Amino acid sequence: MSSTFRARLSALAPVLGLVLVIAVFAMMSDDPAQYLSPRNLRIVLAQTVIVALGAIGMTFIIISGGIDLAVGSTIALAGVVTALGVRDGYAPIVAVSAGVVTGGLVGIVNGLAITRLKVLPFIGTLGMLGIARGVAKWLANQQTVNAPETWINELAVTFPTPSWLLVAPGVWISVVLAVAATFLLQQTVFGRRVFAVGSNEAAARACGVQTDRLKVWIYGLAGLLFGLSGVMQMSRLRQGDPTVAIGTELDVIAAVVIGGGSLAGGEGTIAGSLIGALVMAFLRNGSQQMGWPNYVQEIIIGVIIVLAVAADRARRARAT
Amino acid sequence: MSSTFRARLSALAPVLGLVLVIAVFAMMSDDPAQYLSPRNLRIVLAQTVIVALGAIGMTFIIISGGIDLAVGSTIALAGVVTALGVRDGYAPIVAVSAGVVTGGLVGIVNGLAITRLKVLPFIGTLGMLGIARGVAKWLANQQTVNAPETWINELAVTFPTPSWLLVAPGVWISVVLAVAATFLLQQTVFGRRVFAVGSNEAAARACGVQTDRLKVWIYGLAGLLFGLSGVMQMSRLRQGDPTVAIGTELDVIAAVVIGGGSLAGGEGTIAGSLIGALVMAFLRNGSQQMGWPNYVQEIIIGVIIVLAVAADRARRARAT
Amino acid sequence: SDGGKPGTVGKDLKAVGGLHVAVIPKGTTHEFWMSIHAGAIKAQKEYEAQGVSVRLTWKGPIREDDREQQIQVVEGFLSQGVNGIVLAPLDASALVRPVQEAKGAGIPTVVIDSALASGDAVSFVATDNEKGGSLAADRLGMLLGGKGRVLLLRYQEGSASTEAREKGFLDRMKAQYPAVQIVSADQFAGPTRDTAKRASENLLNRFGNQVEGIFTPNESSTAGMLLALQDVGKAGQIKFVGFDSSEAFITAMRNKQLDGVVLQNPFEMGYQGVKTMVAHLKGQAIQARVDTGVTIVTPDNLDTEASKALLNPPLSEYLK
Amino acid sequence: MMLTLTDIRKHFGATRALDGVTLAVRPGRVHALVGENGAGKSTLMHVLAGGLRADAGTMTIGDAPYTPAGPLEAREAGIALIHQELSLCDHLTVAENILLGREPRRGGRYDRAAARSEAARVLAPFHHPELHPDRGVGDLPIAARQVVEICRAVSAQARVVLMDEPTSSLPREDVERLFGLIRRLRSDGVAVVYISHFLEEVRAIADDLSILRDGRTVWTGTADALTDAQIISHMVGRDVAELFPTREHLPADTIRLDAAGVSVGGRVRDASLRVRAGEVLGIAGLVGAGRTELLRGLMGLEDRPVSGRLSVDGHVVSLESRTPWTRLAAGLGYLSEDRKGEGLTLPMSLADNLTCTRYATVSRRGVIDGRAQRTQGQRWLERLKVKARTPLQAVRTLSGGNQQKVALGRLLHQEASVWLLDEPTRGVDVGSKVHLYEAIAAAADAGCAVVIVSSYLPELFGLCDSLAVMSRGRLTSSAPLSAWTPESVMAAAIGTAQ
Ligand SMILES: Nc1ncnc2c1ncn2[C@@H]1O[C@H](COP(=O)(O)OP(=O)(O)OP(=O)(O)O)[C@@H](O)[C@H]1O
Ligand SMILES: Nc1ncnc2c1ncn2[C@@H]1O[C@H](COP(=O)(O)OP(=O)(O)OP(=O)(O)O)[C@@H](O)[C@H]1O
Ligand SMILES: [Mg+2]
Ligand SMILES: [Mg+2]
Repeated sequence: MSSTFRARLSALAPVLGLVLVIAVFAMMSDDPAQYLSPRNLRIVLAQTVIVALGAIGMTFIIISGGIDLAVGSTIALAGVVTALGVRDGYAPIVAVSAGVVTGGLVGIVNGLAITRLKVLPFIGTLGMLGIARGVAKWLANQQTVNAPETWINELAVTFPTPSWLLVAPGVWISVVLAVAATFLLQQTVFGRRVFAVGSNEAAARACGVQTDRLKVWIYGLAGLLFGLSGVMQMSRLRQGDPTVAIGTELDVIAAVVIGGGSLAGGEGTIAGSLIGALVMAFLRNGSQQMGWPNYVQEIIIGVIIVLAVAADRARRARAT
Repeated sequence: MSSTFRARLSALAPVLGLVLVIAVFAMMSDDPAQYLSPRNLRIVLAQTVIVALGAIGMTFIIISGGIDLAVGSTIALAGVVTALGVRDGYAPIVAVSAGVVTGGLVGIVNGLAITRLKVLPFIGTLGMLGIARGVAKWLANQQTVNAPETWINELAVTFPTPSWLLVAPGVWISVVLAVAATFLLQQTVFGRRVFAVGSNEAAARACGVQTDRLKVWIYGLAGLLFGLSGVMQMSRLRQGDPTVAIGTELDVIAAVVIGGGSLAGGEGTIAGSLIGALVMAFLRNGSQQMGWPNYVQEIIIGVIIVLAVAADRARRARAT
Repeated sequence: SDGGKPGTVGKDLKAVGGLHVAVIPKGTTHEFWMSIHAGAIKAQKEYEAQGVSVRLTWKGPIREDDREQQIQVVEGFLSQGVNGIVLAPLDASALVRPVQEAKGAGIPTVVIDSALASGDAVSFVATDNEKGGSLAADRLGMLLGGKGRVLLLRYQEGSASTEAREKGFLDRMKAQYPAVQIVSADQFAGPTRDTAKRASENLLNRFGNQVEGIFTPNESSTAGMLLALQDVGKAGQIKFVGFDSSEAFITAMRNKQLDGVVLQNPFEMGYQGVKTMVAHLKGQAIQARVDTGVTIVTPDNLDTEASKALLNPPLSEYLK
Repeated sequence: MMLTLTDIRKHFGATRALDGVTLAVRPGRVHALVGENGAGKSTLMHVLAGGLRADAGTMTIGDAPYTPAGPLEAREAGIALIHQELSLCDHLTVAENILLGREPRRGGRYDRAAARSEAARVLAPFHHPELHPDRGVGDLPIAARQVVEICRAVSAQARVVLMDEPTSSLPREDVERLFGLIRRLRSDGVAVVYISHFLEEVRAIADDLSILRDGRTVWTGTADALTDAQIISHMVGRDVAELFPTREHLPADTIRLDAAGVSVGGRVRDASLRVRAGEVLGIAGLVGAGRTELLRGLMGLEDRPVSGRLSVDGHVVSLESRTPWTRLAAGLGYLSEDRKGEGLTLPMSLADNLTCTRYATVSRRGVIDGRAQRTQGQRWLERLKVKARTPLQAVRTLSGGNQQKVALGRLLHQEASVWLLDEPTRGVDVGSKVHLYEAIAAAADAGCAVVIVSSYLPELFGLCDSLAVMSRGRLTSSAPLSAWTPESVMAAAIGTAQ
C-alpha cells in the first residue's frame, strides 16, 4: 500500500517540479497575467514540440539501457530531406514521410552498429552524430534548403490557422504520439520487453527475448520520432537547415532524466519525459520574460539537471 | 610471448592508423611535398594542442570509468578567466595560473557532484556543461574579452619566435605533460589506483582505495589540464571568448576512444589518446587541403570513430 | 490593442507607462553587436531627454549560428507583449514566420543588418552590403595593380549580409579587374574566430605561395585570417582587406599587416533601428529602407576624424 | 521423451569446464546432479538451456537432434532453467518476470489479467500472500526472488526443468513446498534435473543420480545405489581427510580480533566474536544466514547501517564509518566471496592485484618500483603454486582456482594480522584447495587470527580450531571444534538447536 503511494508520489515529482517552476516565474514576473496568458502557453508548447518528440523516442532508448547522441544530427538530416522533397516538387505528405523514414533509417543503423559491431551506444551514436550531420550538409549542398510554402509550414506554427485548434497541429501530434507511446510502453509485450532489456539484459536474453533484434527496433522506432522532430524543426524554420539542432541531444536526454528516466536503464515514463521537456522550455521562457541574460538560464538549467537527478537518487536510496 | 607481442601490436594499432591517414592524404594530394612539409606539420601540431591537452586529462577520467561532458565549457571559462586577468593588469603568469586553477576547480566540483550527490558522471558533467558556459559568459559580460599583447599569445603560435623551438611552446608543454602523465599513470600508486577504480570500483574499495576522494582528484587533475587547454585556446584567439569550444568534449572523448580508451573504464593510454587527437587533426587538415567540404570530414571522422572502436572490440574478443 | 497601424500606440503611451522595444542581435560576443547596442541606447536616451519613456531589452541567441534559438527569442518577446522588435535576422527565410506572427499579434518589426525575405517588416535599416564588397574589390584591385591571385574566405552558409558582400566583391572583381584570378572562393570560415583561424591556416598552407590578395567578409573571418597570417609570418606580405572593425584591426593596419577594412556603421544601425521603430510606434512616417552607409578605412585615412568616429564608436559612453 | 547428452565438451580459454559429459534424463523422473564446485554443473545447464554452445558432443530429445542456437530455441524445445545466480528484472513485477519471453497477448496487447492469473496459479503452492503478482521484484528478499525464479521455470510448461541449486537460499518450509511441486511435475511426466550440494535433499527427491567430476560424468545410476560416503568419494576422487594440513601450533592467548554486538542493517543482529593469535575460527551457516554481511560489515563495505564495537590488536576501529581503508590500516585483511564483483580487478596484472593492498613495499614516494613488484609477486605465485607464466599477465587469463589463489596471495603480501575469509575455496578445484588450506594454516601458525566463512562443512572441520554457527542473522558463541559434530552444526544452522 504505502509503497504504491510512494510510487505515485515519485511519479508526481516531475509534475511538482513543473508547477514549481511556473509558479516561481509567475510570482517573480511584474506581469503574471502576461506570463500565464494562453498566448505564452501556446508559444511555449510550440517551442517544446521538437524536444518533446525527441524525448518520447529517447525514453524508449534510455529505458532499454541505451543512449543516442545523434538526435540533433538526425533532426537536421530529416529536416533537410523533407525540405528537399518539398522543393523538388513532391507532395508534402511524401516529403514528410521521407523525413520521418530517414530518421528511422538512421536509428536502425545505430541499432545495427550497437548490436553487430558491439560498440557501446555512446560510441556508435557519437559516430552517427558526425555522419548524419555530414550527410545532411552534403544533401543540402552546405546551404539551407528553402522550400516553397506548404501545409508543412503550419505544423509548428504558434497560432494555428483554424483557430479552434488552439495550439499548433504539431502539439496535437505530439500529444497523440505520447499517448500511443505510453500505450506501447505500458500495455504491450514490446513495451514490457523494453523495460526487461534495460533492467537486466542477460536475464531477458536467457528468457528467450531476442535482445539484439529488440534493440534495433527500439533505435529504429526512436529514429522515426527524431525524424518527425526534424520535420517539425523544418516547419518552424520554413527551411531545411543542416546546421540546426546542434546539441539538442543533450536537451532531449536532460528532459528524460529530469522526468525520472535512469541512464542505467529500466526506468522512465513518457509523461515524465514530456514534463521534463516542458520544465526546460518554461525555464528558458521564464528566464527570458524576466529579462535575464542567457547565462543565467544556462546556469540555472545546469543546476536543475544535477539537482533533479540527485534528488531522485536520494529519494530512491531512502525508499529501499 | 605471443600475447606480449599481441599486446604490443594492439598498442601500435593507433599509430598505424595515424600513418595510414597521413599516407593516404599524401598520396591523394596534388602537392605531397606541401602536405608533408614541416610547415604543415607545425600547423597541425599547433591546432592539436587544445584537443591534445584535453585528451590527456580525459584519459585519466575515462580510465577511471568516468566521463566529462563539460570540457568545452571549461576551456571557454578558463580562457575567459585568463583574458580577464591579463586585461585587468595582472602578470601573465598569474593570469595563466588563474585559468588553469579555474579548470581544476570546475573539475573538483564535478568530482564532488559525482561522489557526494551520487549522480552519474554523464549527468553531473552535463549540468556543468551549462553552468561553466554560463559563468564564462557572465564573467565576460557576454562579450569577448580582449587582452593586451603578452607572451601568452606566443604559447600556441604556429611559428615560434625563437625559431630553434621549431614548434609552438604549447606543443612542447603538451609533450612534457604527456610524458609526466604517462609516468603518473604507469609508474605511480596513484595511476594504478586510477586503473583499479575503473576496472572494478567495488574491488578497489575493498582493497582500501578511497574511491570517492580519488575521483575528486582525478576530475580535479583533468580539470587543470582542461584549464591549460583553455589558456591555449585564449592564446590562439588572443582573446577570451565565452562561446568558444562548443562541442570540443566530443572531439576529446573521440580522441581517447580512438586511442584505445574504453568508456567502460580500466583501459586507455596517454600516447594512444594523443595519437587519436592527431588522427583527427590530420583528417581535418588533410580534408581541408584537399579542398573537401566540411561534411566529408564529419562523415569520415564519424565512421572512423565507430570502426576504430569496433575493431578494438573484435581484436579483444579474439584475444580471449 | 492593435499596434500594427501607426499612431495607435502613441495615444495610450502614457497608459502603458512607456514603450518596450526588444533589440535582437545575431549574437552578443562580437564588438559589432556591442556597437549596435550602444547605438540603440543612444536613441533611447535621446527619446528619454524628450520625455518619451522607452524601455530597451537586449537579447540574442545563445549561439551565433542557431536560428532556432533566435526564433525562440522572438517568440519570447511576442508573449511578453513588447511594443516593437528590432531584429537582425540570422537567416533571410527562417525568421520570416516569427516576424509574420509578430505582425499578427500587433507587434511591428524593424529589420536591421541583414535582409529578411518578407514584406512583413516595417523598415529595413542596414548597410548596402554589395557596395561594401565592391569597395573591398576596388581596394585590392588597386593594391595589386589590376592583376594577381586572390583568395576569398567566405563566412558561413545562409548569412544574407555576408553573401551580399561576397557577391559584391566577386562581381566587381570580374567587371573591373579581369586580370585578377580568384584561386579559392568555396571555403567557409565558420561561426567563430577559432574555426576561422583553423580554416585560414589550412588554406594558407595550401595556397600560401600563390596568393597575393585576400578578402574576408566579416569580423570573425577577418580576425581568424589575421591571426593565421601573423602566426605563419605572412602578415604584411599578402595584401589583405577585411570587413568590420576591431582594436586588433587598427593595430594591424598601423603595422601594415592589414591593408584596409570595409566599415559599416553599426552604431548608426542600432541608433536608426530604434529611432525608426519608435517613430513608427508614435505614428510618424518612416522610410522603408534606411542605408546606414559603408566606407573603407585604410592605413592612409586611419587618422581622419571620420574614420576615428567609425573605428571607435562611443561604446563606453552608453554601455556600462 | 528422453533427453540424452553424449560426450559434451566446453572450454573457456584454458579451463576445461566440460570434458565429456554423458547423461540421460527420463520423463517422469528426478535426476540429481552432484559434484564439487567447479565440476561443470552450471556450465552443463547453460549448454542445455541454450545460453552456451558446446564445443563438441551431441544432444538429442527423443530421436531428434537438439542443438539450441539460443535460449529461445531451448524454450521452444520445452527446456526451462532455474538459474543458480538469480536473474530477475528488478524493474518488472513478479508476474512480468514469471512470464518474461512468453507474455500472454490479447489483440496485440500485453494481457495483464492473464499474466496475473497465470502467475497466481504457479505461485499458489508456495503460500506466500506477500508475493503478489503485481508486486515489483526489486525490493523482494532473496528467498522470495528464488521462488519467483522457480515459478518462472514451472510456468513455462516445460518437458524438462533444470534446477541449478534452487534451494540455496530457500527456508526449510519453502524447500518442502518445492519438493511437493517437483513431485507433481514428476507425476505429470516432466523430467527434472536437480542440482544441489545437499545430499539429504538428493536422498529426499531424486530417482536417478549422476556425479560430475572435473567436467566428466564419473558415475550414473539410481539414487539409492550409493551411500553418502560413496557419493562423496566419487565427487572428490580421493579421501577427503588428506586434503587438510596438520596444524602444529596451538592458539596463543592474545586476542587479535574482538568484535562485540555487531549488527548489520537487520541482516545480522548482535554478533560477537573473539579470535586469538594463531586461531582459525570457522563460521558455518546456511546460505543467506548473514555471514557475508557480518564480514563486509566488519570491513566497512556494507551500505546498510552497521553498529557495534570492533578492536583489532587492541586498537578500536569505528564500525559506523564505511571506510575499508581504515580497516586495512588496522591490520584486517579480507577475501570476498565474490571474486569477480568485489575481489579482483580482472584486467590488471597479477603483480598489481597481489600488491595493491600494500604498495609500500614496492614503491617509494608513490612511485612504483616495477622490478620489486615483479619479484615480490613472483614469490607469492610460487608460494601458492599459481599456474601463471609471468606476474605481468592479467588475472583474467587465469583459471578460477588460480584466481582465487591470487586473492589469497594478496593477504599474504598485505601481512594482515587478521584474515577474514568468505568462502575462500569457492570455485577452487580439489588440487588447488590443498595449497590454499596450507597457506591458511601457515598464516595461523605464524600468529594470524583467521576467520573462515564456509558453506562446506568438511572444510571447517578439517581446518578450524573453533567454530561458530550463524542462523538467520544470529551468531552462536564459538566453541572448540571438538564440541561440534556435523549434526549439531546443521541443527544450529537451521535454528532448531535453541
Ligand atoms: N564464463 C566463463 N569463463 C571462464 N571460465 C568459466 C566460465 N564459466 C565457468 N567457468 C569455469 O568452468 C568450470 C565449471 O564451472 P561451473 O560453473 O559449471 O561449475 P559448477 O559445477 O556449477 O560449480 P558450483 O558448484 O560452484 O556451481 C569452473 O572451473 C569455472 O571457473
Ligand atoms: N532477505 C534478503 N533481502 C535482500 N537480500 C538478501 C536477503 N537475504 C540474503 N540477501 C542477499 O543474498 C546474499 C547472500 O546472503 P549472505 O551473504 O548473507 O549469506 P551468507 O551467510 O554469507 O551465505 P553464503 O556466503 O553461503 O552465500 C547477500 O548478498 C545478501 O545481501
Ligand atoms: Mg554452479
Ligand atoms: Mg556469503
